[in-house]
Amino acid sequence: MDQTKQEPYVSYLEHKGKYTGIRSWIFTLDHKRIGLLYMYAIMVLFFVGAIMGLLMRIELLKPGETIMKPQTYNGLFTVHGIIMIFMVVIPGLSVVFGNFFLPILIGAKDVAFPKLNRFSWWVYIAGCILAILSQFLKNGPPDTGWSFYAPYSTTTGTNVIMATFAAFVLGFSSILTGLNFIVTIHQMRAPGMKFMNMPLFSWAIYATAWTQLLATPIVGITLLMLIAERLFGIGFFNPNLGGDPVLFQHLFWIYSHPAVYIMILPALGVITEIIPTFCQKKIYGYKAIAFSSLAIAGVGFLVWGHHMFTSGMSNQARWFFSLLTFLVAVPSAIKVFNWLATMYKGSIDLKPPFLYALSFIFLFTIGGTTGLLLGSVATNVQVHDTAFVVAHFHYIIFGGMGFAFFGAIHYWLPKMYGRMYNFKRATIAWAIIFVGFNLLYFPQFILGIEGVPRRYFDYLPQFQPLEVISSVGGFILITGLIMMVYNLVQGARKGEIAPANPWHGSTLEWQIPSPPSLENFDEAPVVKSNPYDYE
Amino acid sequence: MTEKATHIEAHADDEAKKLGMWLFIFTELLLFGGLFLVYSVFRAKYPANFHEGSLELSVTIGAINTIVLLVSSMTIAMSLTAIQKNNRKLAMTLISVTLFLATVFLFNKVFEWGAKFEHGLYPGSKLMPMLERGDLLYFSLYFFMTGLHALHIIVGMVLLTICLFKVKSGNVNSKKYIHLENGALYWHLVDLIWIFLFPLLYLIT
Amino acid sequence: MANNTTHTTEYRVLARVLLVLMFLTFLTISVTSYHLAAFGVTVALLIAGTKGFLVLTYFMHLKYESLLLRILVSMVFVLYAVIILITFIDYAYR
Amino acid sequence: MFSNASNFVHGVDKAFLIIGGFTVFFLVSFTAIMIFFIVKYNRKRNPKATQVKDNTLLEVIWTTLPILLVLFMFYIGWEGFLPMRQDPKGAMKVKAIAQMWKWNFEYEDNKQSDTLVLPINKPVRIDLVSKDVIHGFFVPAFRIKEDVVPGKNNYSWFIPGELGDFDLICSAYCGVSHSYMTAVIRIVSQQKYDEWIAALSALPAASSNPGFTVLQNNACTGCHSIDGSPLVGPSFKGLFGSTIEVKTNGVMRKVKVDEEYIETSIYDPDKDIAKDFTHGIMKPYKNIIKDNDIKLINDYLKTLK
Ligand code: HEA
Ligand code: HEA
Ligand code: HEC
Ligand code: CUA
Ligand SMILES: [Cu+2]
Repeated sequence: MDQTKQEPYVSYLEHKGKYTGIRSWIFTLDHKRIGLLYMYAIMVLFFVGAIMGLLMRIELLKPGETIMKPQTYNGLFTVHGIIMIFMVVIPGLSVVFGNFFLPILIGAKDVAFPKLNRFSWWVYIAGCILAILSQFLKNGPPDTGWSFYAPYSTTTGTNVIMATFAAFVLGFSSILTGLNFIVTIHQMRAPGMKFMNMPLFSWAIYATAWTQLLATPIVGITLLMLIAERLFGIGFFNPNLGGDPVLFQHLFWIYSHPAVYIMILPALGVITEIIPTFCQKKIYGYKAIAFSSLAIAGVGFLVWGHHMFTSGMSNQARWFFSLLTFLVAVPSAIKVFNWLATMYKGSIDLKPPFLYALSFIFLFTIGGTTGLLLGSVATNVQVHDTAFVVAHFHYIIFGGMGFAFFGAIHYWLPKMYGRMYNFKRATIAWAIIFVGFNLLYFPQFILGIEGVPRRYFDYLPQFQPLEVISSVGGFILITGLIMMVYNLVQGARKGEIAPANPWHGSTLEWQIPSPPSLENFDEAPVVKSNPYDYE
Repeated sequence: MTEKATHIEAHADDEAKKLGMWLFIFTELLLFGGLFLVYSVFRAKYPANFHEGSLELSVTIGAINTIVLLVSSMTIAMSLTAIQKNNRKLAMTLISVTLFLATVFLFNKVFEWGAKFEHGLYPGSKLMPMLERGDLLYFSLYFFMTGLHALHIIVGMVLLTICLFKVKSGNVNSKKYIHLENGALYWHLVDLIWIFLFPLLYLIT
Repeated sequence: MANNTTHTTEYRVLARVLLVLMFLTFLTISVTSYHLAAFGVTVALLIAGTKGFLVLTYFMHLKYESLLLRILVSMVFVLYAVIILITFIDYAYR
Repeated sequence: MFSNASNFVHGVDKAFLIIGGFTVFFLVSFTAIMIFFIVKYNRKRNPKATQVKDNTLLEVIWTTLPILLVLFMFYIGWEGFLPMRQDPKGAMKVKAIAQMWKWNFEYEDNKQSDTLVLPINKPVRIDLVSKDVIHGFFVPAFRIKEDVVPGKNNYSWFIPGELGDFDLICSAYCGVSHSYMTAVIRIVSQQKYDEWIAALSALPAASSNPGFTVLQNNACTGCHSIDGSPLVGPSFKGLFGSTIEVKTNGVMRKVKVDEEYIETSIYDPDKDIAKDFTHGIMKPYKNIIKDNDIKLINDYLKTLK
């Protein structure tokens, strides 16, 4: 580097490596390209899953058969659930923005194991292909619901083995990603970057990665047992052979409850990045937010039984799980309080990313506090397995993780592509999405309280008005989403050239050019003691 | 970059790889953890059947296999010591001994399973569903757990074989032995799991 | 984590550990052949736990690793124990 | 203000109101705060942010208060729930038998009915039995729900407090006709109940044909009617000896239904798929239904002209 011959700046998008064309992507080791690869895959899958959701809404427009047979409907919600949960939201933010920004935020050149990172992506794609194949093979799509409850899942004639195996493979990819991120955070921080001055998104990813690492193997082995049950009749979950179907539920939720925090923690992290930037103010309660991520991840391991309150667990277990479910809500509440405190006396700029952050808080509060209604045993008995649960998790997954995802794209797109999207169009799209979303899911809370079960192909005529509002909301929502995606794609391809730091952010990613170069930092980054220093 | 910097970087890389291996071991532990959970639930439900079931297994074979694995665990630990002391020959011998012991273990296992198969006792057989429920679950668990463990033995053998070649080619040497260290860690994990499998499956009172 | 000292475990330490492990194996077999019924499981698990501890500390060099790693390893075992315990809150009272 | 349909309505609805009240309170106040901040500290109005120092006391307060609050909510919920698991000793007993997509209620003396008729104001304990997969015993108006898990003795109990018909629905997903697995709970006066139960004959002389028993025991009748009405699968009425269209390996063909065809249809249903139906719905009964039971089924089907 002694010859000071100024070379022209080459971003990671233009960088010429060993391969060219599509192979320069599939065989890339660059964490940023891998992040984008995940994003494209997830976008496509999200679209497929969403169309399935919409088909269900059309079917529910009027009682009785509308456009499909019951079996088709059952296949639809199962595959909708599998795609959305295992392929879209569990990897979701962590593989897209975690991959792209985690190394940059901690001042590293790449993740700890780039080859392993690429391998995770391949495994992920393999899992997706398997899951999609399970749709089209001879026996028809799996029809068990995404929770694969035994003994139904051990007896139905559909492609359950293929689907569970796909979930197993996807879990493997998730484990490897989590492993990679933990090592990255421990070993790759820039000199001077202590744990306590990492940006909070990295903290969120850290907590998420531990959950991925420690919870996923349990569902892995459970799904293997389910497959063995189907192939050899080993009897673990089959009451006729002495097994115990409730044991399956325990094992499934030991993973799948922590999994919901795998989905939401990075989302909370993203919001924690967006809010200080658009208030130009130091984040309030850095430590409280960092530790509440760990607390959510930790306590989140101990509450799985709240999905099984009606399965005939012992009373002691119901007592325990309900109590802990309530306690796990507290760290989430702390985060919300700190966000509000950060806005206090800030200088608030209502740009699209911030609009998504605000609506996130609104929707997350609805989703989260209805979670409390579910966690209370008395009310759970009434609303368990009803549309109320469906509304709860769509609010918290789509309204939470989904809105955080959209916020993150709007926030980081100028860094990722070096271009800017159209603000006005983005704001209109946001408004349509917000309205459509609430129309789609809010009626389902009421339906649930009135006792309309979930996974129901048909319903009684008196519920039709609410179901229709819900379906109409679905169409409004998709209009807004298409507009948003169009705007983003246009922006990324031919938007105005964006400056390196369009929002005056203070974290490390804004101190390098957009888009970043292959090695992220051409000279060692300067680490501030507090990442959110706006003085 | 100066030579020193390269060295530090390579070293940090080794630390990362070791941490990575440990994290992977955590997932393996919890993978088996799920099975142990199932085991404890059914053992609590059918204690008598589990006892009877365990009488069908040969404690002698189990004990031999335990000893074999323990010794192999020591030899692979020693091979790491050897390479740290720059004694390549000894390291290679010790890895080979480990591989040999692993083969003995598998051979025993095949023998043990084979005996069960001959009696028509294997998952999916006609006999299994006719057993008492507790016995059926015991044998299902037995096959599932030891089968998964045997699979890990095989993976471990592949890893150690790779290490053997790396030692031979000098890729693993007294300065840079992280691959062998990780291979050894994996092998100890396999041993660790067996330490629990043995009393739980063979020695039920 | 910049813990650059790597420790070499001497052969004789490893050999001694193996001897203890063998002895413990022998012990658990002989203990369980007396029908201690209720205690059988506890004793077997205690012995297995000791053996596991030895393997972790000496064979897997945990004794010489950073404090962080030791904490992480114990955390995993604690987490697993807690999960089992909680599951049995259900099964023990059914 | 609460309905009186069962003794649990009060506890559950109270929990709903209290926890739901806090929910609404937080939602409204957070939204109000956010709007207030957006207006007050808008960049136009407040171009430069004022940095505020962290305040540990504040953090402690807003950790402790929510903890106390959630403990209170937990208590309310637990209080509303606990009675549901404490069935009184002398309660009248009925067995609810669930099997794929049908409820059956067994009273004392082996009397069966597909409507659950109960006297008002008398505690009743429902023992939940499943013959196949998990179903859910859910009566929205009574605020009760309990899963019907095969191989497990689960129960539910309540004291009905209002006359009339109530819906019983299956809440746990159980296959194709999950959404049609409903039944009626009819609450009547004690006197009417006594009359009704006296008139109920013991087990409707289960069609003496052994083939029919096989069909019933294997829950075939959940999908196949014997009276020609369409259910999930083709009706058995007039099936035997007729010529039907089936799809084999993707090709439509005509077959005459004989013993052999019935046998393959049961052991490998996806081999020949009847017109207008899809594969994968009926599971193969290989190893489940024995050879001589197949014979019994055939003999019975021959009688269904
Ligand atoms: C991203 C995913 C996600 C997240 C983060 C959560 C978060 C929570 N969930 Fe949810 N949940 C799901 C996804 C998620 N859930 C899914 C997918 C299902 C259905 C699975 C299926 O069966 O298919 C489900 C089902 C489910 C059930 C089982 C319902 C049933 O089937 O009977 C329960 C029961 O307790 C529950 C509770 C909670 C609670 C208490 C939280 C808490 O963590 C929420 C914490 C957040 C807040 C509390 C809001 C913010 C705080 C405030 C606004 C301050 C005020 C609050 C206080 C003072 C406490 N959820
Ligand atoms: C991430 C999770 C997620 C998301 C986003 C959605 C989105 C939607 N879901 Fe959901 N759903 C689940 C997870 C999710 N779902 C799960 C887990 C279940 C339970 C399954 C089970 O019971 O087993 C379920 C069940 C479920 C049911 C209940 C079925 C039943 O019980 O009977 C219904 C019914 O209305 C429904 C509808 C919808 C609709 C209309 C949408 C729509 O809102 C979708 C609208 C979204 C779009 C239209 C997006 C368009 C996308 C693009 C244009 C690409 C843009 C991408 C990027 C920019 C990255 N879903
Ligand atoms: C889950 C629902 C379901 C159950 C339970 C079920 N079936 Fe079926 N059955 C079907 C469907 C759907 C078809 C049509 C598709 C096909 O041919 O595979 C069918 C087809 C058949 C046929 C062929 C009829 C024809 O017209 O081709 C026979 C015979 C049959 N079933 C017998 C049985 C018997 C006997 C049992 C019980 C042991 C049983 N079924 C249980 C759903 C079911
Ligand atoms: Cu029976 Cu759903
Ligand atoms: Cu949960």
